[in-house]
Amino acid sequence: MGFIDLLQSIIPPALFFSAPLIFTALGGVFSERSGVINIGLEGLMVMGAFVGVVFNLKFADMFGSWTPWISIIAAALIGGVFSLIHAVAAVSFRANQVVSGVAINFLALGLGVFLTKQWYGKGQTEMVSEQFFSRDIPVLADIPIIGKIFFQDIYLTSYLAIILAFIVWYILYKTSFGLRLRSVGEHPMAADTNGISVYKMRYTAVILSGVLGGLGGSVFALTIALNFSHATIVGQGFMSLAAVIFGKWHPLGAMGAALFFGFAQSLSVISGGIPVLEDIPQVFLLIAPYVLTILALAGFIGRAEAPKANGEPYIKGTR
Amino acid sequence: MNSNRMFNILVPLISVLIGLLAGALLMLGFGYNPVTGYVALWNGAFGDAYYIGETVRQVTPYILTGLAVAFAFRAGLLNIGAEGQVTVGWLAAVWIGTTVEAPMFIHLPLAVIAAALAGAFWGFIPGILKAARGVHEVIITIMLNYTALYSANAIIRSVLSDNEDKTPDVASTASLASEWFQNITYFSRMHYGIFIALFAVVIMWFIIERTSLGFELKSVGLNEYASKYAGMSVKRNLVLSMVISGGFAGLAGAMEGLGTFGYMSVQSGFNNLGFDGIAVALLGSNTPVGVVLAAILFGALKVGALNMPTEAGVPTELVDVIIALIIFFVGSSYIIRWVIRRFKKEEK
Amino acid sequence: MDYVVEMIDIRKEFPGVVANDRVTLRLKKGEIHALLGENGAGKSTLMNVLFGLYQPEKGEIRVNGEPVNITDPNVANELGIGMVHQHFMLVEPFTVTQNIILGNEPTKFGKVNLKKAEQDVQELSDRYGLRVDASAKIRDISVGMQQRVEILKTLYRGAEVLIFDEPTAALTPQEITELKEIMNSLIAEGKSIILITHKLKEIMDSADRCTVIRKGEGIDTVDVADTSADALASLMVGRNVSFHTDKKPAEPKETVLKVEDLKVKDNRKVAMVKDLNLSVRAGEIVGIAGVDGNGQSELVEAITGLHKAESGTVTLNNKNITNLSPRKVTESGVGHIPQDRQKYGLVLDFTIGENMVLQTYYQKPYATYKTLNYKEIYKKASELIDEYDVRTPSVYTKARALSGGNQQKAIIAREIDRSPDLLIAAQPTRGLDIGAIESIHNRLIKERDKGKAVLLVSFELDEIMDISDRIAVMFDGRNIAEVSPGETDENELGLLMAGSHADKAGDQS
Amino acid sequence: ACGGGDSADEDSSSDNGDAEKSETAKGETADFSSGLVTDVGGVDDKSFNQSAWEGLQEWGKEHDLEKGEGFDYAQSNNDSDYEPNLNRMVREDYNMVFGIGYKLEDAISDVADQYPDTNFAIVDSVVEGDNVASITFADHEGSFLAGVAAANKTNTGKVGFIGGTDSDLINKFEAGFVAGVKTVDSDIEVDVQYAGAFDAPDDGKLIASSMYNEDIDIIYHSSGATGNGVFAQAKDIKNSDPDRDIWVIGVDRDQYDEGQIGDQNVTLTSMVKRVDNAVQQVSNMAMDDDFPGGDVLEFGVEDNGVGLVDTNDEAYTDEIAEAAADWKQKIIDGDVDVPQTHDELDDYLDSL
Ligand SMILES: Nc1ncnc2c1ncn2[C@@H]1O[C@H](COP(=O)(O)OP(=O)(O)OP(=O)(O)O)[C@@H](O)[C@H]1O
Ligand SMILES: Nc1ncnc2c1ncn2[C@@H]1O[C@H](COP(=O)(O)OP(=O)(O)OP(=O)(O)O)[C@@H](O)[C@H]1O
Ligand SMILES: [Mg+2]
Ligand SMILES: [Mg+2]
Repeated sequence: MGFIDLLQSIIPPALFFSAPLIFTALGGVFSERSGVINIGLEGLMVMGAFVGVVFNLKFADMFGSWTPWISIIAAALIGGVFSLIHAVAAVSFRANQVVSGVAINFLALGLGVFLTKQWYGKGQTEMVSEQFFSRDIPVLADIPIIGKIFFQDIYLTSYLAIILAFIVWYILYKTSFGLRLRSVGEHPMAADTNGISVYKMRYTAVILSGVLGGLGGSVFALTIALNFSHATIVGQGFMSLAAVIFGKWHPLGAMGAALFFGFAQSLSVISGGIPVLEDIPQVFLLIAPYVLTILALAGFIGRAEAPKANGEPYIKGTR
Repeated sequence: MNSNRMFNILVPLISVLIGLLAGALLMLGFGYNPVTGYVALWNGAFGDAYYIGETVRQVTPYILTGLAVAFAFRAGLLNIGAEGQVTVGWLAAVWIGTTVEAPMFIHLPLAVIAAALAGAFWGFIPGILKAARGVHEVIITIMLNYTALYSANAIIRSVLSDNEDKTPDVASTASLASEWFQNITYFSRMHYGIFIALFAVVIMWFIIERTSLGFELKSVGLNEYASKYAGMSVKRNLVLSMVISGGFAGLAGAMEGLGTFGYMSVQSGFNNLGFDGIAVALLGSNTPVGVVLAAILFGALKVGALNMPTEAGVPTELVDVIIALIIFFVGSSYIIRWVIRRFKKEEK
Repeated sequence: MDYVVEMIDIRKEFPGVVANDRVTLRLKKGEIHALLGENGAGKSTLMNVLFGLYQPEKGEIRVNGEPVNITDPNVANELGIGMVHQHFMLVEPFTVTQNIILGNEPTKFGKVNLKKAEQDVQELSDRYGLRVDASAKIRDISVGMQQRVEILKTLYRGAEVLIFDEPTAALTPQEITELKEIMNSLIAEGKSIILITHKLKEIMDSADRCTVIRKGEGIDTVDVADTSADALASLMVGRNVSFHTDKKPAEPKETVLKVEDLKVKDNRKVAMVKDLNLSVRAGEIVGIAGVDGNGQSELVEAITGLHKAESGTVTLNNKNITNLSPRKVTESGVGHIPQDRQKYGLVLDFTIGENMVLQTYYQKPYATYKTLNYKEIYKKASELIDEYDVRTPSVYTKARALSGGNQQKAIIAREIDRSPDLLIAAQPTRGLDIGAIESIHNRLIKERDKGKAVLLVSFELDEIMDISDRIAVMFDGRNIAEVSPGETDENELGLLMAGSHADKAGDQS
Repeated sequence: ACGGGDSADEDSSSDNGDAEKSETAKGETADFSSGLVTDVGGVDDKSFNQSAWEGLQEWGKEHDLEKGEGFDYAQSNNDSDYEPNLNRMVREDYNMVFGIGYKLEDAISDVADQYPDTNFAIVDSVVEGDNVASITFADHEGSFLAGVAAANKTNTGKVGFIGGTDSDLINKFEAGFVAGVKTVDSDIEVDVQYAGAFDAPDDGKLIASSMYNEDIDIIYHSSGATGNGVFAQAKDIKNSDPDRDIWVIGVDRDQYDEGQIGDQNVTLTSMVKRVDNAVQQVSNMAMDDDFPGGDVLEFGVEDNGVGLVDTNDEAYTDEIAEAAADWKQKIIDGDVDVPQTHDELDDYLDSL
């Protein structure tokens, strides 16, 4: 297989694999930048997948081909509402954020499957009829080489994810909202004395993580799994968390990491045709994202430093 | 100080109550009778000797993962990695159990120790990374959970079996299964592992409360700077606490591999013993006795839940929701304390 | 009267503590108004009430005669009240400008207009002679400059009233002088200042009036011109106090600690201690004077084994203890009262009893075969508490629940009780009130008189001058001079500490 | 609660006329009950658990029983739930208990030992014991027919196989399929990949994407929920290029619904395993005191235990159906001995 061919067969799948991770990881960036650890990304994705699929099944007749888009918006909204639980625990109840995140994961899966059984009488839903479809991007698709790699048979959601990463970067680093959000994650008391409401910022950030996690989960469900069951989201949320850290809590870094994971995954599938990779047992490619994240954290691949106040509840008026 | 002890008991109790209450509301909301539901749960957990046996079987690994999380917690570390440590412990136990031939008094201890060592090693990695490079253990352990899961699956398929989904059964010389227990509990899978678990409880209590090692571990957990100043080796203690914690979790793996199942099969996802262990530890206020009580609660919930669909038509997932809520409220103990204080003030 | 700010009969409670009660403070326009009180008297609390961080239970606040309700710092800002906090409120990875504009960002179409902001900040800085680099990151600038950033933060928000909470605690003498000038220029611009400080001298030097609070209650407001430092001190503690510690002349004997050509690098591999030589003899107190950051902490940490020395030797009683572990150093006979008592000195969530055996828990009789004997531990703790007058409800009380002064007493009890040949006391009185300081100084002198070697590190010149028998001046990682307290004065020491004429003696121990 | 099978119902009607027996059945069934324990897939896994449950429901209908009284299921959420669930069934006095899926092998074996008076059956595996019937399916034979269909359908001369895990059980599907394809035309290339899991739709989609990219036009999957990703990818391609001929062959049950996209359908056919028939049949045998304890019942193409469906008759043309029927007959007649393992496949291919 030629190199260009290889890219053509690896990149588009890598993109659709990565898109849900990018959305969710961006949510993680918001939350952790504001100082709230979010182990619950997995649960937020589960919620997103559940809502996306249920909404899709319910309203497919009404919205036709717009259904997947409206479904992911619904999933994003419900994801935002669901993440309020984590926000209340982490911000107002001063819970241990890791523990609260674990609870979110349990709760999302429990509720999702419970409701599925209630509403559909069984542990998994039907397949949706209105999924996302890939398409060629007009004009760009015709560019030689590049067109085929990047612009043919591409999901718009993949592009949405990438564009969103830039938007999040802009928000975090160029707007006053971003400056405030980051200050809250670094030194909440300083932000407080500057008249910034730490609680409001953190609530906003956690809700945004819910919105984006909901997006991620629903995009996964509506491009890849097409239905919801207990096994729809298995680890994608944790992989997104890995992307947040591997990307050093930077939106573009997180996007890069998510793309990299997608690339690795895609490569592991296609590796059969590539001489060097052929002989690598698949398990190594499977564990690569996790091992790489460990190495990154251990400082073997550039040092990753978390926002300073990450994980610490802010208690107004402590000395 | 006295009020502290009271909180340590009240907070978990209230969390459990809220969890059960929420479960009842959920059942009501979806048209089930909560009383029927909970009676089914109770019967499924303690209805007769069989169910009690099964509950004990489930409680056994919960005690150990609970101890694992609690032990690390006491040293200031959050071991989210019990999950992975269970997996490698299970694998190691089964590995020894299926490949070694030896008389029982060697084989069984060897397999159990191998599990503990494997778990300990899996705890050692985040421990050493934390000690040497200051990396947060939570993330490392999460990543290691997946690494353990996929690696174990690969090893089961390609090393311990010939491309099968599960390993062969462990030799009877390495089995914890107990005919006696099975006979008195109508063939539940209750096994001798419960003694190992209870022994581990005593060990943890002794280490934490009565030894100079425990003193150091707690000290390091509470203030590593002061501990260093006082001449303790912070790094050694961090690593040690993760190693011991991992060892406990590894033992939980042995319970599954040598007791409950007698083999290990390819897992598509987490078995949740480790994650549930977080709940057990928290609910048990990270004390050995608390862990036992909490393990009994969660074991009963999990086993009893299986009876809910048949006896009351309630999906088992309801119990998952209840457990999630219990974790949530134990984690949010601040608010419960606050409310209790309010009440007390009102009274006065 | 043209008061800019009036706080009348303020009461503020925390769970179990009345931090302020019936406190009244009136600030005139254009004055520097000092706020004086012992530790925990409620100064910071009062100012946090004014700044809107806390809501008072009772009392009234007026700004320019108008009653106001300061619900949060934003309201305070709008009323022209700015605060420079005791602990800096700066976001380390941000630039100076980002810190200053945070919460008040100039935006253009939602985008922060950083360029304009930087210009504004630079202009403001130039106008008040604050000399900050608007685009530098906080983590890269000195403590003094960080404080000026804090000041700029308030000015940027148009503060007319500035609150300084213990601004000099972390500054060098030179920086303190600069701060005084800055305050004067602020007054010249028509601003008013509330200054919190424990240092009576500073009040006498720069304040116009002074309000004293004691145990949360407002005591009095006096004109500084009409009073003396002694009078202020008495007001503050509620009894007469003497400043100077009485002590007999030292009778130094054999050398206990000998430090030779010691080199220490900090965590970032910057050399902090450079070829340092120093010795301490039995029966003397050697004070190390110097501005913070000249290698004192690294020196102490290297001696005590907390930090690795690059080269050189540390000898204790003729035994080489260089780079031994902290445990070995302790066992060799070194006691250490650490600079940061809550961080290093205590495990706050351990009981007092457990803290009392923090270094000895593994030894007999506290442990046999690695098994603890709590009866012995608490017996010992009870003895120490009685002997050193540590005020705690019981030995089973968590260290956290003790007041700062009593925490320090507990540490001192523990360290002295081991009867170490060398006692290192780093900033033993930092942040403590006069009463506590007095008792600690007496303890140190008592140890000396018992024939122990004492090494005292302090940034407070008064303290150094008061109790040292010999003073070593540290500058840039070196022991640049050794003087006797009787033969020097603060002026000379100040100059030495600033690195000027390093020719004087030193290094010949 | 469960709405029951939609499409599968229609197919299952032929063998067992439900109407005729129900009248007579009433009296004799009063004290006979039959239950099943699912594996972690659950009774709605659109696969053999579901099929088994449908069979049991059908059996219940046949004898006028109600769920919970006469027949029921217990769902396992976890590998550790198998034994308690089986035990529960026994202790609730079910006379006949099925364990659905090879994962229950050990559990059935243990529990059957403990309760010699209850009849057990294991699906998809073999357990020894006088009170255990082993129900197996000749997956390789069915897969062989799927291979025949694929070989007849392909335009590109390339087809693919996606397996869940690389295990003996799935190798059986692979061997049969490859043999079927190659038997028809040995020039057709078969790309075989394993996703490594039965619940990884993302990997399924990735593999399918790469296969379809390489001009493979038919993929036979035997990978549970991982196959969802295969369908997702096929439908996606179909959506952007409705004229492209792209197919999936489903597994275990009729996956026609999964293939629906607009008014087209990418499901060529499905290799169905009639677990429902087997469950129904064995239940009846047990009820009639004719329990095949200790036997291994292999349901092959002969008794329609496995086979292809023709739901998508537009794509699954008469010629293909005829070819499949021919080969089916040859298998029945013993003219071909369909390979079940990699080794057997190698030998088989050599012999072509
Ligand atoms: N957030 C709080 N919660 C509870 N108690 C508090 C809090 N802040 C201050 N206190 C208590 O209020 C009292 C006054 O504290 P405050 O910080 O105002 O003292 P201060 O005069 O500034 O002391 P220092 O000179 O040590 O800075 C102390 O007893 C302190 O323990
Ligand atoms: N976290 C806490 N928990 C319980 N009590 C506390 C806590 N913090 C402070 N206190 C109590 O509040 C009182 C004031 O504490 P603070 O440290 O301000 O004392 P202080 O007046 O500065 O005394 P000192 O002069 O000895 O430092 C103490 O009696 C202490 O017991
Ligand atoms: Mg103060
Ligand atoms: Mg104090």
